Amino acid sequence: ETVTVFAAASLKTAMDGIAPLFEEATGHELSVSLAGSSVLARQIQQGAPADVYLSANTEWMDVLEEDGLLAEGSRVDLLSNTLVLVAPAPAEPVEIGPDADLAGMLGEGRLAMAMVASVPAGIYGKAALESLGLWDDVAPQVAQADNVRAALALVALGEAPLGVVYGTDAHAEPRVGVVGTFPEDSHAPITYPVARIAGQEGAGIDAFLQFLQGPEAAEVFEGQGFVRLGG
Amino acid sequence: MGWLSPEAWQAVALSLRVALWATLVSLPFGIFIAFALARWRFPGRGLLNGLVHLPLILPPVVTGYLLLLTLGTRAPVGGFLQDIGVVFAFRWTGAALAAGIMAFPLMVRAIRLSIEAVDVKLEQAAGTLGAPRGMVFLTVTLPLILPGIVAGAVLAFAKAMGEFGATITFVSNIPGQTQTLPSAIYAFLQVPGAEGEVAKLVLVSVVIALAALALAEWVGRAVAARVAGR
Amino acid sequence: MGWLSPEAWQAVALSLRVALWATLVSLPFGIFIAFALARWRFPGRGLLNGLVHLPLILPPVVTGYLLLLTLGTRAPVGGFLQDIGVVFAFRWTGAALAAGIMAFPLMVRAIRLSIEAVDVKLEQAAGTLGAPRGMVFLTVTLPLILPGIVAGAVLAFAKAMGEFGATITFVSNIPGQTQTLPSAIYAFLQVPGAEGEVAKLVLVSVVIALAALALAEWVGRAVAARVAGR
Amino acid sequence: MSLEVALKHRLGDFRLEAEFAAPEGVTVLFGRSGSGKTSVVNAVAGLLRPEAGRVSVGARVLQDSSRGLWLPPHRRRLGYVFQEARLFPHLTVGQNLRFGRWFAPRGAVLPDEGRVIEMLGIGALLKRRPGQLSGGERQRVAIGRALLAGPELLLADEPLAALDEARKAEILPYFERLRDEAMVPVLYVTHSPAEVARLATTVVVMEDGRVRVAGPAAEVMSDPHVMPLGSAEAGAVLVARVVAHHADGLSELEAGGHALWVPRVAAAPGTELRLRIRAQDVMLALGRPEGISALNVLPCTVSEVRRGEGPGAMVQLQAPGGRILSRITGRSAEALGLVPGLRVHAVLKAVSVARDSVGGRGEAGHAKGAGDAAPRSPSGRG
Amino acid sequence: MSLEVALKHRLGDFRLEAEFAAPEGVTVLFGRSGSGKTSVVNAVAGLLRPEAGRVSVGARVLQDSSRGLWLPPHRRRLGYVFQEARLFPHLTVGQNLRFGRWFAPRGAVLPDEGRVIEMLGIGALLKRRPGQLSGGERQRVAIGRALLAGPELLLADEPLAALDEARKAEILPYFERLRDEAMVPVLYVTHSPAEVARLATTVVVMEDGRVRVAGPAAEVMSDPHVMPLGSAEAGAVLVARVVAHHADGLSELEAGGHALWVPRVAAAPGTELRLRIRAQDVMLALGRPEGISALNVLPCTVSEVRRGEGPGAMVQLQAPGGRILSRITGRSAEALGLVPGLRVHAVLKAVSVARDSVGGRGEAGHAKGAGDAAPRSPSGRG
Ligand SMILES: Nc1ncnc2c1ncn2[C@@H]1O[C@H](COP(=O)(O)OP(=O)(O)OP(=O)(O)O)[C@@H](O)[C@H]1O
Ligand SMILES: Nc1ncnc2c1ncn2[C@@H]1O[C@H](COP(=O)(O)OP(=O)(O)OP(=O)(O)O)[C@@H](O)[C@H]1O
Ligand code: MOO
Ligand SMILES: [Mg+2]
Ligand SMILES: [Mg+2]
Repeated sequence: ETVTVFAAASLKTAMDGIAPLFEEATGHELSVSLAGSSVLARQIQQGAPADVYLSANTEWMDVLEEDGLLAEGSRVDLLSNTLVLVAPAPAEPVEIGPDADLAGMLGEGRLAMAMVASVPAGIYGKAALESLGLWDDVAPQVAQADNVRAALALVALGEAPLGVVYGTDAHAEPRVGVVGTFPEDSHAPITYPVARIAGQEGAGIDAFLQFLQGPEAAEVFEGQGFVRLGG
Repeated sequence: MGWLSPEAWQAVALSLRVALWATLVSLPFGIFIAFALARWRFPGRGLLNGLVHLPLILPPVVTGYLLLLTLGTRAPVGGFLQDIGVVFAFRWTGAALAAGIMAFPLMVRAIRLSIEAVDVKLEQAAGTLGAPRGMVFLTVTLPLILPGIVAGAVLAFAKAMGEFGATITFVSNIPGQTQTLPSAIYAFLQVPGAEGEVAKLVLVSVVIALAALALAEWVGRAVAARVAGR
Repeated sequence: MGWLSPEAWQAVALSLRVALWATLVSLPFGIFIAFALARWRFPGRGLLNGLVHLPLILPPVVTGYLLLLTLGTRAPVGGFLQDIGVVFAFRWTGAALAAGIMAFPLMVRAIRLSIEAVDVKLEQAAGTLGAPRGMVFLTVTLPLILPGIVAGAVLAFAKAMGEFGATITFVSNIPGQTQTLPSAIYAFLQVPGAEGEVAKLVLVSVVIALAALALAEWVGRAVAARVAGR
Repeated sequence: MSLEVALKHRLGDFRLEAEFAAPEGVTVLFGRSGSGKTSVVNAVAGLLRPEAGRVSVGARVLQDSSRGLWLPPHRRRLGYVFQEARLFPHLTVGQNLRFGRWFAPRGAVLPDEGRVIEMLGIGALLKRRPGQLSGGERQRVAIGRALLAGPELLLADEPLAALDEARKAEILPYFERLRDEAMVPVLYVTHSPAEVARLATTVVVMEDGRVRVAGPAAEVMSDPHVMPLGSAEAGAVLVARVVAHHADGLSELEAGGHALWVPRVAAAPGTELRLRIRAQDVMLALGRPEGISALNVLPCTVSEVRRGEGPGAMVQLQAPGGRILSRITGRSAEALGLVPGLRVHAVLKAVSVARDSVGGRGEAGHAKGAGDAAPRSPSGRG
Repeated sequence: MSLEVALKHRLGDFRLEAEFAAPEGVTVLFGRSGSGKTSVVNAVAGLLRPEAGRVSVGARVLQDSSRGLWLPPHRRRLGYVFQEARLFPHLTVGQNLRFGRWFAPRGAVLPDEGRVIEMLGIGALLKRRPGQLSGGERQRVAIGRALLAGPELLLADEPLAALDEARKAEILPYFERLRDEAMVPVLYVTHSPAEVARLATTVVVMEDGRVRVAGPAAEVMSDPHVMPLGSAEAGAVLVARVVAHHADGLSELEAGGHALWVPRVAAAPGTELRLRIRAQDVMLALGRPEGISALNVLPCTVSEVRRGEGPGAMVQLQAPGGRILSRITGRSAEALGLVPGLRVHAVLKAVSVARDSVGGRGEAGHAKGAGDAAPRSPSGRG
């Protein structure tokens, strides 16, 4: 049996790690379609053959839930992530708080973020900066990328002296260093929910949902810098 | 084979299939519409022209969404098509459709330019020799616009090989089914430090497209030389 | 004005500026390269042809990334340009550059097709009348390929209006500076329930592009009629 | 099959308003550059759709605006030799030649390919493309293409203009045979009076989009009011009958009871021919001249003497077999005392009966001719 | 300025290997379709780059492959009337006409625009585009475009082929004036013997890519070995001097002490002219004929009698003022007992001195002429 998973593109590395483990452990096959969470959600709305949806934010999962497209009771908050400030490596750590002189650190440079109004990493980032009272200082200098990996790339290439990305991204990119982690309470919790799509049934799907919450998957996720929730 | 993962080879094969089909299937339509736009005056001509160009104007993602909204399995048209056994959504056929639509304006433009350059007097001469309209088209117009058709086809093929936004939005990114080379590249771009993989895939895609381009140049030159009588 | 947010209007204005500049500035280069590809045989011709088509073949994000790698402020070329006062990164000029590069293959193809359709015998006739090469080009070739130039320009303009992937990767999305219409549309697409906003922006972009298209049709027809002597 | 044409059309400032009817045979459109000849041919071909008009060939009505009838070109069974060759650049010469055959209706009478190719001297070119031909070669292929389509109506717009005299002499007989044997009606545009004289059954003289004169070739060509218009070669057409062929290469003809000698013509004794006599080639003598090289001396009566403004005079003569013209100087006309009614001798040198003026029709354009009358001895003039 | 051409080139199976030198004046390329005329002209224009060759005009070497010298077309100061008009479709007729002027070097002698336009009768077309012209109109504009560029070397490839006789008669004198007054060397392709006779200083006869004969016009045209080749109009050129103009519209000329009468020529008394006498227009008589309409009777001596295979004979005569040819029947030659040395009378009708055979050069192609000798009375033949 093949299980088709629609997963947020930022989970590519993790899914690549999990797939062979899952297949070996259960004998089922895994097919992972990676794209933006919003794209995937809309596709599910249009009848995409997804068995499982793994979103990078709660909003689109909520939308599907309201549409009744999720199998009842299957939704689980699977992972959590941190939000960090990165600079080209080696980075000098700084305490991220209301007193941080972000503007000074930027100088003429840009602050790389994902789109602050639409892409989750950007939304969280903007909220965090606002809650720390730093947003207005840096707003004119924010360069918004279409996804968080692109923001990361800007920093990795040295085009931007600073960037706001997920902890997992910073973890995986050797060319950047973490300047500091945003306080957990400066933004809404960063949650990756997973759910089964209504009407899709099978042993493989159940096995996969279970496997995701199991220890082998946890090892992969944590190796990436994710925080396991619930399970 | 070890050089690329099996999944990547799958994406290469799929992309080739998608681009070839997209090009070949859209070609007759492209020729017909180019001809209509170049030669006929009819109500709705401007509209048709706009429609053809739409995929160029809109961000690809929007085109993808529009396709999803009309041809998705839950959409009226898509549902109807599904009932008669034609499914695009989340199939490689859908990828071909998206690529074909994205490439369509390029193809139509090239062919239309060629048609506009054809000397109507030659078609008239064929008419006086007894050739009915359709035969005039087949025996005179078509051979004369061959360079434009080749150019249009190669543009379309290249675009179809590179098309990403509309495709991933319409048919998603399912390995072996809808994951084309650009989608695979996109996925790898999500992985920090996977530049090596990205470069490999880009190289494959460039090599394929350049080969197509060289072939087209060669065909185009042969055709042009024939017509110029060299 | 209340119909769209001020930010959206900014994006509209910026997109127009970007597309116009991208088209106008790339036009001379497009004409030159189309001419070179159509008429000259030189070593590296195939390479040049491939290079021109590259943006069509590659996923736009890759093109954007390559631009970043070569023309970013930290990149050698970009750094040099910055020293002499030319900055693309995070500027609207960079957006125009990205759009121009993405549109370049379309423009070159259209113009090249026109050049290939020009009867060399007319250029020869101009030569016998004393016109040196450059003047032959200006007085004979250029007017005869005007339809192709118009077609190439409108394709380029439309593509530049719709280009998104390369632009946002290269210059990201800074409202008022690099946020083009497609970036704005993309942003709204990420948000559930913003379909209304998306539709409005799409409408604006379609209207602009169709206007450009209609203008081009009109110019193209006038030019063609002049040449056909109707 | 008769050809009837009535057209009204406007092209920019130019108004075409042409109307003529011609009996079967070759109808020549004659007239100055820009007078509307090509426009008429295009209308007959269906390439120019006139604002109003009617065209019919025999019983076949090709178009009639009053009845809203209009046959598209491909249903008119045409062969059209365009003023500019219009060959298909992407096809070889051979394919160009055969193009019309692909679309000829079953049962159409198609001329022999090899014979046409040989006549046109294009056998060596069949594999080439039009871009690799000389101007005259292109024109010959265009003629071949039209002929080989097996048309029921042949349109030819200055088909021989780009060819040398020798080549013309090889092709003209083919048009004659078409006229006489295949009975294909031909609409032919030319600026050459020699071609008019040789081919025309009917001549239509165009001027400024209108028909100035139309009528049987002999009449139009011997009308002194028409000819100064376009040509230095006014002339008349005499009808003669072949009597015998002699061993020294001459043929003996008879016109109105008088003998005429011309270089051998390829027509059987008894055949009626028309001979073209250019006004310029007719000398007048009061008495019958002796000891001269001219073999043909005809007794005539002066019927009209027209003095021009210049030094010339045109004398119309009643000769045995028809009316002829003689162009002499006014001075001679006075010296000889030419007045209507005077009996004179018209001196025509045998060789001045121009070779290409020997046509194959008995009574110009009105009776059915018999066979190819063109003399085929290429060095017959040496 | 003399024109020297030596070319070797291969086009497919066709080998061009042409070499000739011509003195100043008009050099006519004459030869059958496909013999290589256009190729030679293209090479002189620099449009065909021959594998080997040399072209020079006077002291100006345009190309010389042995020295690796090759001037591009735009530096050759040409006017080229192409076989197919090649007008610029995007420019109006007026702009086409002025095209060459935009690039003429400062100080170039440019002909008067109005005069050329009037001569060509294209004044009404200036605002149109080439697509709106008739075939002959296009050709006339092409001629105008080449002339108005003020070229130092004029190339004309069958420039008058598409035109009616009257229009030709209006344009030919312009080429003559170019030859005689402006001293522009002209390389001219034509199939028309009348144009050869009128314009040619030198005739180059091409055959299969080679030069068969090249030489002064009078010699080549009166060479009975050359002329059967291309033309029914063999003929000779006589040199004559204008004596007086008479009130009845005739001009009196003198050749070798004998009077000749022709329709008024526009040349001052004393001017030397060349007269074209077609072999066909010369009748022979043993005694001096009386009471005939021909004004011109010249005493001659038979120098050669050539019988062809056919019924004709060509008689070469020593006439006052030069050598002329007479074409008669073999039967007449026998009847008159023509043998070399016999004294006969050549009868030429005044009007048979063809109007367009009156050229402006004294000794054909070798002395400097004087003025426009073309008679301009349009109805002078009536
Ligand atoms: N590209 C080519 N390839 C092969 N043969 C060619 C090519 N171009 C011309 N020819 C041949 O070269 C010969 C000379 O051509 P050219 O045009 O010089 O003839 P021409 O004397 O001007 O004839 P015309 O009187 O018909 O115009 C012709 O036999 C023609 O078939
Ligand atoms: N599109 C047009 N617009 C305006 N006038 C035109 C157009 N086409 C042709 N004419 C005019 O119509 C007239 C007739 O043209 P047509 O081609 O019938 O002449 P023609 O008798 O064939 O002349 P030629 O002997 O020069 O070929 C010409 O005076 C020409 O200028
Ligand atoms: O035109 Mo795009 O930006 O191919 O996806
Ligand atoms: Mg015409
Ligand atoms: Mg030629």
